[in-house]
Amino acid sequence: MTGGQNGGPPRFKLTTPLEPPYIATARMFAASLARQFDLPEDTIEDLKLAMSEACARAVATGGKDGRLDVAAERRGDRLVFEVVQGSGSLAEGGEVATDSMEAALHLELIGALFDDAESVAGPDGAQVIRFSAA
Amino acid sequence: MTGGQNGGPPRFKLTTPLEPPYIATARMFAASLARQFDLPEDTIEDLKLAMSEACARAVATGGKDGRLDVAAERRGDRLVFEVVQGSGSLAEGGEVATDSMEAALHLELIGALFDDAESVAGPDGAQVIRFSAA
Amino acid sequence: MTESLFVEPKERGSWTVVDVKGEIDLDTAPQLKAVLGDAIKGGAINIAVNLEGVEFLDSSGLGVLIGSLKRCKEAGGMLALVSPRRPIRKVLSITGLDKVIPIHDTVEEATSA
Amino acid sequence: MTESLFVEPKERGSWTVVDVKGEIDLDTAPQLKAVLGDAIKGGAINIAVNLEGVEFLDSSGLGVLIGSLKRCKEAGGMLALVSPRRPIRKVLSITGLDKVIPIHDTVEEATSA
Ligand SMILES: Nc1ncnc2c1ncn2[C@@H]1O[C@H](COP(=O)(O)OP(=O)(O)O)[C@@H](O)[C@H]1O
Ligand SMILES: Nc1ncnc2c1ncn2[C@@H]1O[C@H](COP(=O)(O)OP(=O)(O)O)[C@@H](O)[C@H]1O
Repeated sequence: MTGGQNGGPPRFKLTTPLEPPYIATARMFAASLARQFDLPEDTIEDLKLAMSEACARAVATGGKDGRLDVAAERRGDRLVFEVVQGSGSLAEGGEVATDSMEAALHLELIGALFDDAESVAGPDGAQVIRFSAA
Repeated sequence: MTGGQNGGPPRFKLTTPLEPPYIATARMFAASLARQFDLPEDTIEDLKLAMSEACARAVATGGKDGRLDVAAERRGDRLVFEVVQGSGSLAEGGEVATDSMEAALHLELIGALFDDAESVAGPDGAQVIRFSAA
Repeated sequence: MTESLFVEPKERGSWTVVDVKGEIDLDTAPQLKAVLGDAIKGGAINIAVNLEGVEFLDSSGLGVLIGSLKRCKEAGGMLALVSPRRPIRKVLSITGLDKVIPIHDTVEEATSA
Repeated sequence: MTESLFVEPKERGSWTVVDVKGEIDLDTAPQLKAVLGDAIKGGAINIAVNLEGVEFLDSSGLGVLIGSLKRCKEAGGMLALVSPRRPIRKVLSITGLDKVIPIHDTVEEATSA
């Protein structure tokens, strides 16, 4: 997801420390943008859940540079979200103990909520979870 | 306000297109962080108002690179916010017509709400409105 | 817009009551301006703006209220506010607008003034 | 934490009712885990988790509920959920947990089961 003044439409970004309290901030970020784009309330709830799972997984995989990085962009009639993941294995889990069932659930839930959900390599090599809603 | 992994405590950043709908997103960003830091509800309301005024002024002054840039950081027991301003005069106002009374009110209100409110030159030359709460 | 700003003018004797909801900022203030402007164009001279459902209001909203107050006064009428929440009372007080625009606790009180 | 997660266990016959409020995620799930764990350590074997006041719940919360269900069952008891909101019903259904954990509309229904 590139963009901004010189590369396509303006994009949205949120950065916080990679810590559990700010997962709520990321949910609010997603919900706020979704409201601006007039997405239905049910879809907003799905986005909050997918965002929460993607952020929990970012924490569990160690994230990148100690930051939780979330981006969003409008593409046509869709609102696309991206959450930067770490390269740590879920089993390692950093400081935050993540039970293996929960770890598996993160991606499963995101995929169940959004058909186009994918885990891709971002421009700088970091793994990114991407999903979109309309 | 510098920081991050290599320069002090982790910081918070929000970037959106420089457009009125996303002022609400900036307010919720401020409110969400303030809640995580356990600030009192009255202070959270003051922060929302100051943030809204600083963002409205960013829009009125043309902002920077078409983006609304908000940062926050914890410094000791205070939560510090910064909102990047444009170099445009308020009278010009870009596309968004800003009545002159309102324009004067932005800074006046922020100053009335937060004693330490200031308008300073940021590291890259951009003007920044800064205020903090505890 | 953030919250749908539902606005519904209704008549109460010589007063027009406008119920406002949601958050009023640079983005949504133009909607409030349009509704109050339409009411004034439609002949309303005494307008009670019911802020009970307003969760947020900044200087953009104050600008609309002041502008509409002016137009009501020019027409020989008045503009009053009803039941602003605490944070909104505070911004009205900081700016001194609470001395310029009457504030009432209920619509009844405002429209029987 | 985002929303204060107010949790208050109370007795209803052979059931312990735990009222939960706020948002349950990776940040706040440990609090829920602690409260349910304390109830179980205190002798509760049948626990009704009242989710009526819960605005959000993700897999971190589901993990706590499943873990607590297991512990209740091991003690010869049961764990039931009361009045989850629609989005929470959805996540329970997506994960198939609605087939594993009984869901009731009211505390009365849950505790008289
Ligand atoms: N991906 C995006 N993210 C955020 N804002 C966008 C995005 N794309 C467009 N916008 C904003 O929405 C407004 C309208 O967008 P655009 O699609 O270019 O025109 P229109 O919706 O009128 O066809 C513009 O002001 C633009 O800044
Ligand atoms: N400016 C800041 N912004 C956001 N989070 C911070 C900031 N400073 C510290 N933190 C986070 O808060 C936690 C505790 O911060 P710190 O002040 O270093 O320790 P403590 O509060 O235990 O004295 C750390 O995990 C750190 O990442």
